[in-house]
Amino acid sequence: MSDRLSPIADDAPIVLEAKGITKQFPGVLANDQVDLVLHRGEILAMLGENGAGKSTLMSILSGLYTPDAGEIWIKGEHVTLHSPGDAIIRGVGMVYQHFQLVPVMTVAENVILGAEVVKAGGYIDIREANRRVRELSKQYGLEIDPTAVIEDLPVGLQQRVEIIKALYRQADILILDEPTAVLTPQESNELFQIMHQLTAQGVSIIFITHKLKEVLTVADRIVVLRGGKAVGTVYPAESTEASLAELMVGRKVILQVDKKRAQPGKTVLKIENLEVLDERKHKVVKGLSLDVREGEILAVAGVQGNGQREFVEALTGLRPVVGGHIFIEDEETTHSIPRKISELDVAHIPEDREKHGLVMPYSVADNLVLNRYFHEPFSHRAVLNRDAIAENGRNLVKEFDVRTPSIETHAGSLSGGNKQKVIVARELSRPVKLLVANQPTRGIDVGSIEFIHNQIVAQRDAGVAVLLVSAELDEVLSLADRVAVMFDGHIVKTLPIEEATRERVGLLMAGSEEE
Amino acid sequence: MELTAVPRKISTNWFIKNRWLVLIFIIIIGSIAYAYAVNGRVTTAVLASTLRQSTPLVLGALCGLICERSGVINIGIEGQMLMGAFLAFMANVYLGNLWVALAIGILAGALMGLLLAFMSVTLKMDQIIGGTVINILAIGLTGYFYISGLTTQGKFQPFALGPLAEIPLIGPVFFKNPPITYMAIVIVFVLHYVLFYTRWGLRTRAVGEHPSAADTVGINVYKMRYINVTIGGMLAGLAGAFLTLEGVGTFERGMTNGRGFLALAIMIFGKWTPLGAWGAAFLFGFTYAIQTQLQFMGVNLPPQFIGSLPYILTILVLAGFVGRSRPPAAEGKPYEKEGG
Amino acid sequence: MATDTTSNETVNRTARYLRKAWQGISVPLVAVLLGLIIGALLLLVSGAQPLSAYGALFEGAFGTPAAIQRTLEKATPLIFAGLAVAFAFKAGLFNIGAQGQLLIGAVVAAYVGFSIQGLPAIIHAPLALLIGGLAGALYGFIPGALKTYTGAHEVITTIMLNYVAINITDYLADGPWKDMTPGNIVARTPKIFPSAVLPSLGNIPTGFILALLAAVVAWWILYRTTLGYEIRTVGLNSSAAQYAGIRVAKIVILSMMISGFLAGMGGAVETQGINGRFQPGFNTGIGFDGITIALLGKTNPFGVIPAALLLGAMRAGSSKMQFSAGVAPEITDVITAVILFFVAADIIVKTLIRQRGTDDDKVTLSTGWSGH
Amino acid sequence: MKRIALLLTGLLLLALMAACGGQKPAAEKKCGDEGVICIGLVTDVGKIDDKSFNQSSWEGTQQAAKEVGALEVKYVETTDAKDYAANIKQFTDQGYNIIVTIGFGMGEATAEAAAANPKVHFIGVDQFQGEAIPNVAGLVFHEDQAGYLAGVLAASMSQSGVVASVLGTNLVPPVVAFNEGYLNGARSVNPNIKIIDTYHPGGLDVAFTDPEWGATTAQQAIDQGADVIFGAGGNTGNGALIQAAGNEGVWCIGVDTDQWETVPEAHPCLISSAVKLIPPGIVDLVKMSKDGKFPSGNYFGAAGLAPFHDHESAIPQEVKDLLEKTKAGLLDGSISTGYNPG
Repeated sequence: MSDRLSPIADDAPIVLEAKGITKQFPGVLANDQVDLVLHRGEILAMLGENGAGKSTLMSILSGLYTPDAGEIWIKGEHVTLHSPGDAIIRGVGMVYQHFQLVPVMTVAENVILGAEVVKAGGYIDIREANRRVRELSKQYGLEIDPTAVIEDLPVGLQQRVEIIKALYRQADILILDEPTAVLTPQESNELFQIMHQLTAQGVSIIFITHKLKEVLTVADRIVVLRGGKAVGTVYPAESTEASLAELMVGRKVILQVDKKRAQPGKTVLKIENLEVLDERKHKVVKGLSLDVREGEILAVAGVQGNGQREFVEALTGLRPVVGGHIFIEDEETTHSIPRKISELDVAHIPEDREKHGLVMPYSVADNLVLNRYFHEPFSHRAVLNRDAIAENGRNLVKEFDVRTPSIETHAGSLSGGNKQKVIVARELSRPVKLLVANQPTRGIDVGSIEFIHNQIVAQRDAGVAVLLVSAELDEVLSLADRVAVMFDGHIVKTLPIEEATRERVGLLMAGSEEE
Repeated sequence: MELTAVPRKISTNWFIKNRWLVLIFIIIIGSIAYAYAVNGRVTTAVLASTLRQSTPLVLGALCGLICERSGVINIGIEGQMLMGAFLAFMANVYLGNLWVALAIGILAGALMGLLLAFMSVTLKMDQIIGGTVINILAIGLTGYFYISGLTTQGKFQPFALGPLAEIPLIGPVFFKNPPITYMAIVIVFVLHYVLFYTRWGLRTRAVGEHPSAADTVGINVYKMRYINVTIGGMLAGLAGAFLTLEGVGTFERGMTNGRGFLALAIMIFGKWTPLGAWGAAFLFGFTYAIQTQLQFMGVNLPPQFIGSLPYILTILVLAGFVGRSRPPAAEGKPYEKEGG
Repeated sequence: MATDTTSNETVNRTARYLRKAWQGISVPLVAVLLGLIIGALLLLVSGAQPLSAYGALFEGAFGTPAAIQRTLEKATPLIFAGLAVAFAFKAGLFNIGAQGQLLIGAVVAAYVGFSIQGLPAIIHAPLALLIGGLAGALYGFIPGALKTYTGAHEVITTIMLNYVAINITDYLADGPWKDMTPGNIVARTPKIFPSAVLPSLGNIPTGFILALLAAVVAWWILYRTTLGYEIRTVGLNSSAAQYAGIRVAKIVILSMMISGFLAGMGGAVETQGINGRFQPGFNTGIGFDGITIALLGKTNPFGVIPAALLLGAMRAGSSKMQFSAGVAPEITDVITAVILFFVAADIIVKTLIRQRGTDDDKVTLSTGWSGH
Repeated sequence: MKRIALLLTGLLLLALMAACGGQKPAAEKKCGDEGVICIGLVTDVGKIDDKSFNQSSWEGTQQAAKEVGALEVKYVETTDAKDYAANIKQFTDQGYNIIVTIGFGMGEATAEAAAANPKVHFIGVDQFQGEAIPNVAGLVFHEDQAGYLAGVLAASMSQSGVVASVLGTNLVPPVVAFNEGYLNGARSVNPNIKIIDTYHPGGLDVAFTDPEWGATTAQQAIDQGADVIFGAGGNTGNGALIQAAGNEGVWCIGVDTDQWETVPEAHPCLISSAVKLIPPGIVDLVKMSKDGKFPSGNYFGAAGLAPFHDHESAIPQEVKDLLEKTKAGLLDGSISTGYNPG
C-alpha cells in the first residue's frame, strides 16, 4: 500500500526523542527505560499487546502524564510537558483510542475547544470556526460537516474530527492510538492514504497498533513494546507477521484457531425481517434476516455502527422490536423480556462489558451470578445463599483462569481481559443453546483472546449455536463457519467460510453490492 | 428538546418540536393580556410579586446550573444562600452601607463555593455529601452567631428605569425594581450568552460533559471547576443578599426556608439552561403569587389547599410536559487524571 | 465455611476482621474527635467554655438513665429516616422526600390509633405501625412511579411532595381529624387509645428496638435476598441490571416504596411512642436529618445506627448544654457538619493516622443523580 | 501508630473532662432549698430572641425574677416540639419552683409536668385552660380585642378603603383571634371596607420565620391599594412591616409586643401594635406565686394597642377618641369582637 518501497532515510532530522522514559503506576511498571526516536516525515509504528505500555508512553509524549524518569526532546529542545497544552504548543497532537470528543457539541466546537479564536468579550465566532474546519478538511482531504453534532456521527468520522483537531492546532507530530480498531479494511486504507498525505506535507506520525498486517503495510519503521520495555526496532522489509508476533508476545503465537469442521444440526435461532430503532428513533436495523444452527458459528461481520448493537440488543430483549420476528427454537421471542430470553438458555456476551456486562463495584463472585442469582442453589425462596455464590465463584475463577486476588475483589479492579473472562465464565458455565457474543475480544490481551476463542469453539463443538458479532475481520475469518456481512441494518450476504476471503468480505462490509 | 445544545438556527422545525412550549407560551401571554384588561391593578400586582418571588429562586438555580455545567453537583445552594444572607445582613448592620453589604454577601457565597470546590475537586469527596456539609454548617454557624435585636440601615428600594417604567404592565413589573432584581435579570441573559457563545462557556460545558476531552486539549479541568463553582457560590450569595438586603431588610435564622432546594428543582426543570431556569422560576413565583391572590380574593378553601398549589402544579408540569431531561454527563464525578 | 478450615486460617481471618473493623471505625472516631475539637475552637472564639459545654452535652445525653432514654428516643426516628434515605440510595435514588413520607405515616398512624377502639394492644399497636408504614410507602410510590413513567426527576418531585405532605397533614389535623375535645382550640388529632401506644421497656423505648430491627431487616433485604441484589444492581449499574433481566422500573418503584415504608414507620413510631397523637410542627426536620445520617453511615443500614445515635445524643444533650453552660444548641449542627466532612473526606483522616486504606468503602452517591 | 495513640489520648481526655465538667461546685444556697425562688423558662419552638412572644416572655420573667429576688433565672430553647417535657424536666430536676412555658403547643406537656410536680408553679403563656389545674396558671389574652382595636385604627387611617393583614398560620389560635378581631374592628368603622387577609400557607415550622413571604405578600397587597398593613406572625409579620415602611403613604401595625422597640426598621410606618402585655402578666403571676396567692385556671393579661410613638401627631383626635370609646366598650362587654373560638 505504501508508495515508498524503501524505508525513509534514518538521516532525516529527528523531531522527537524520548530517552529512558519510566512510569510507575500502583502495582505496575508501565514504562521501563523506553527510548524512542521519530524522524521528520516518518510513520513510526509502535507495536505491542494490550498492556504493553504503548498508551502510557503516548500519554507521556502528549503531556497527559508526567514520567517518573526520563527526558523528552522535541525538535532539538529538552522539554518538560506538564499538560497536554504544553505538548500542543510544541506541535504534538494526539488522537486517542477513546475519542476525546464532547458528544453533545458540534464538530467545529470540538475542533476549536481549548484553542478558540475569540472576539471581544470572549465571543466565539462559530461561523469563522466552521469556515476554518472546512478549510482544513479540504486541505487534507478529510471531508466533514463542521456543524454536525458528534454523537450523530459514525466513529470513522469522529476519528477524522480528532485528526482535524490536531491539525487545527498545527500539529506536525501526530500520535494515532489504535486508529484502525474501529474501521473497516477499506476505511483503514483510506486512513493510511491520509497518513501518507500528511507525511508528504512534513508531518511525522507515530502509529500505535497491535495489528501486524497494518504495521507491515504502512510503517516506515517499527518499535515493539513488551511489558513496558522497548524490545526491538525493526523495518517492515525485514519482518514477517510471525516474527513480529513473536517479538510482541515473547513466545511463539498460533495465529490460527485450531478447529474441526462444523457439524451443524437443527436451527436454533431464526430471525425474519427484523426492524429496530435507535435512541433517536431512527430505524437502524432494516429487515434483517438470518438463522443459526446448533454446532455452528455464524459470524456477523460489519463495520461498527451498521446496526449491530441495536440488533443484538433487540435479539436479547434489551430493545423493543418494531418489525419482524425472532424465534429461538420453536418459541417466538420477538417481544420477550431479557429474563425470558436468558431463561431459554441464551447466553449473551455484551459488546460493552463495563456498561452491560459487569457491575464494577460488585465482587467477582457476585458478578458471576448476575443472571442466575434467582436460581437454586444461589438463592432459595428469594434468599441468597452466600456460600453457594462463593463456591460458584471459586470454581469458575479456577476453571476460566480469571486472574484475581480473590473472589471478593471488585470486578472493576480487574484488567480488561480478566473482566471479559468473568463474563464468559458466567455465560458459559450454564446450559447454553445459543451463544450471542458481541465483540467478545475487543481491547483485551492476546492471551485472553486465545482463551476466549477456544471457549467459543468448544461451545460450538458441544452443539451450541453461536452468533458472533465482530468488527475484527481477523476474528471473523478465524472463528466463523459462515460469515454474514451486515451493512446498513441488514445482512447483505451470507458466505460459507470457504468463500469468505478477506477482500470479498471487506468489500461487502463497505457496502459494495456483489453481482 | 435540544435547549442544552448550542443554539442552532431556529427553524419552523424548532417550533414543531417544542409545540407544547410554544402553545403554553401563547396561552400564558394571552391570559395575562386578558387578565390585564379585566383588572389591571391586580394583574400588575400579581406579576410584580411573581418577579419578586422568582428572583432568589432564579439566582439559586443559576448557581446550581453553573456548578453542574462544569460537572459539580451543588446541593449546598441552600447553605450558601443562608451564609450570603447572614453576612450581608451583618455587614449592613455594622458597616451601614448596602452596597458594601451586598459585596460581602457575594463574597460569603464565593467562600462557600470555594469550600464546595475544595471538597469536590481537590478532596474528590462525594458531591452530595459536600453540599450537605455546607447546608448543615450554614444552619449551625448562622444560628449560633446571629444576635437578635440588631438593626440595619434599611434596605434597597425600587427605582424606576426612566421612561421604560411608564409602559403599562411591563413597566411597573420589570422596570421599577430594586437593584438586585435588575441584576438577576441581567445575569440570566449574561449567563446565557457566556455559556453558549463564549470561550468560557464552551470550555465550561466541555469540562462538565467530558472532562478528559477538555484536559487533552490543554484546558485545566480543576481550575475551570474551581472558578465556576466559586462563581456559582457568588450567585447563591447574591440570592441570600437579596433576602436580607432587598426582600426583607433583616435576617432570620433559617430564613431561606428551603429556597435553595427549590432552586435545585428549578434548575432541573429549566433543563440546565439559564433561560429555562428563568422560565421555571417565573412559573414558581407565579404560583406563589396566585396562591396569595386566591387568599386575597377570599376563596373559601383552607390555606393548606391553596398552599399546595405551586408544588402540585410543578409536579404536573414536570410529569406532563417536561419529562426526562439530560444533565451534564460528567456531573457528580470527580475528575481524576489517571497518572497525573 | 469449608470444612477443612484449619485453626491457622481462623486466626488469620480473625486478624483480618479485626483490622477491617479498625479500619471501619477509626475514621469515624477520629472524625468525631476533630468535630469536637473544631466545635471547641468555635466555642472559645464566642467566649464559652468548651469543656463545661461538652460536659453538659454528655451528661444530658448519657448522664442518667432518663437521659439515655431521651437519646434513644431522639435516635429512633433518625434511624428510620436514615434507613429510608440509605435504602433509596442503594437503588440509585435520592429520596429527599423522607420528610413527607414520615409525616404521612405519622398522621395515618394517629388516625388508626384514635379511630379504632376496643382492639387489644397486641393487634392495635402493630396495626397502626403497619398502616402508617404503608401510608408512607404509598406516598413514596408517587415519585417512584412518576420517575418510571414520566421521567420526572425524583429530587424535584420529592421536594415538592414534602411541601404537599405538610399541607395535607396540617389540614387533617385542623380539619377532619381534629381533636374535638371541649376546650381544645389547637390543631391536632385526638390522643390515640392506649392500646395503640408503644410502651417503653424500662428505659428502652420499643420504637428504638423496632428501629434496630428495621435496620437488620433492611440490611438483610439488601444483602441477603434476591430483591436486594436486584436493588443494588439497579443502583450501581442500571444497564447491567437490564442486561441481567431485572425489571428496572419495578425495582425503582419498589425501592421508593420500601424507602417510604421505612420513613412512614418512623413517623408512626413517633406518633405511637412519643407524641401520642399527631400535631403539626412535631415532626419537622427529621427527613432532612435522615439524609445527613444516611451519608454519615455511608448508606449502610448498620452505619445508620451509630450515626443516628450520635445525632440523637447531641440533640438530647443540647438542652442540658444550654441550661448548664448557656451554649446555644446550634453548635451541635456545626459539629455535625465537621464530622460529616471528615467522614467523607476520609483521605485527610487516613493521612492523619497513616492508615493505608482501600477505596472499597468509598461512598459514591452522586452518580445516582443522573437517573437511569 | 504514634498518631493513633495521640488521638486516642486526646479522645480519652476529652471524655474524662466531659464526665467531670458537669459537676458544679456546691453553692451555699441552691434551687430547691426552702425560701429560694428559681424561675425557669422554656421557649416554644424557636429562639429566645424571636422579637415575639418568646422574647417578651423572657423579658417579663427576668423582670419578675428581679422583683421577687430570685436566686436563678434561666431559659432553655426548644428546638423540637417533642422536647417540651424534657426541657421542663430540666428545671424541675434542679428544684426550680416557678416555670414559665410558652405557647399553646406546650399546654399538654405543662399539664403533665404540673401533675408530676404539684409543688411547682407553672405559668403557661398563651395556654388556655379548659379545666383548671391547681398549680398551673394560663396567662391568656383577649387577642381578638387587641386585634379589634387594630382594625378600628386601620380602617380609620385608611384613605383607600383597602386594608390588609399578613399573618402566620391559621393553625395557631391566637393568630386567628387577632385576625378575626381585626376584620370585625375594621368593619365596625367602615362596613364597606375591603380587607385583604392572608395566612402563611406553609407548615408551622416556617409560618413564623418567613419574613420574605411576609414582605412579598405585603407588597402584593399594597400594589392592590392596601394602605394599612397589619403584620401578625412573628418574623413573617415583621417582614410585612418592614416592607410597608418602604412604601409612601402606607401605615403598618405590629403585633404581640410594642414593635416600635423590636423592629426599628418599621418606624416610618408603624403607627401602633396590637399588643398582649406578657411581661406584666408574668410579673404579676410570679409575685402572686411568691405571696402564696397563685391563681389556677385562666389569668387574663392585658391586651390592647401600643403607643403611637412618633406618629402621635399623625393620628387625628377623633380617631383617638374612637379608640378610647371602643376600648371601654370592649371592657364592659358592650362591644363584641365577634370572635368565637372552636
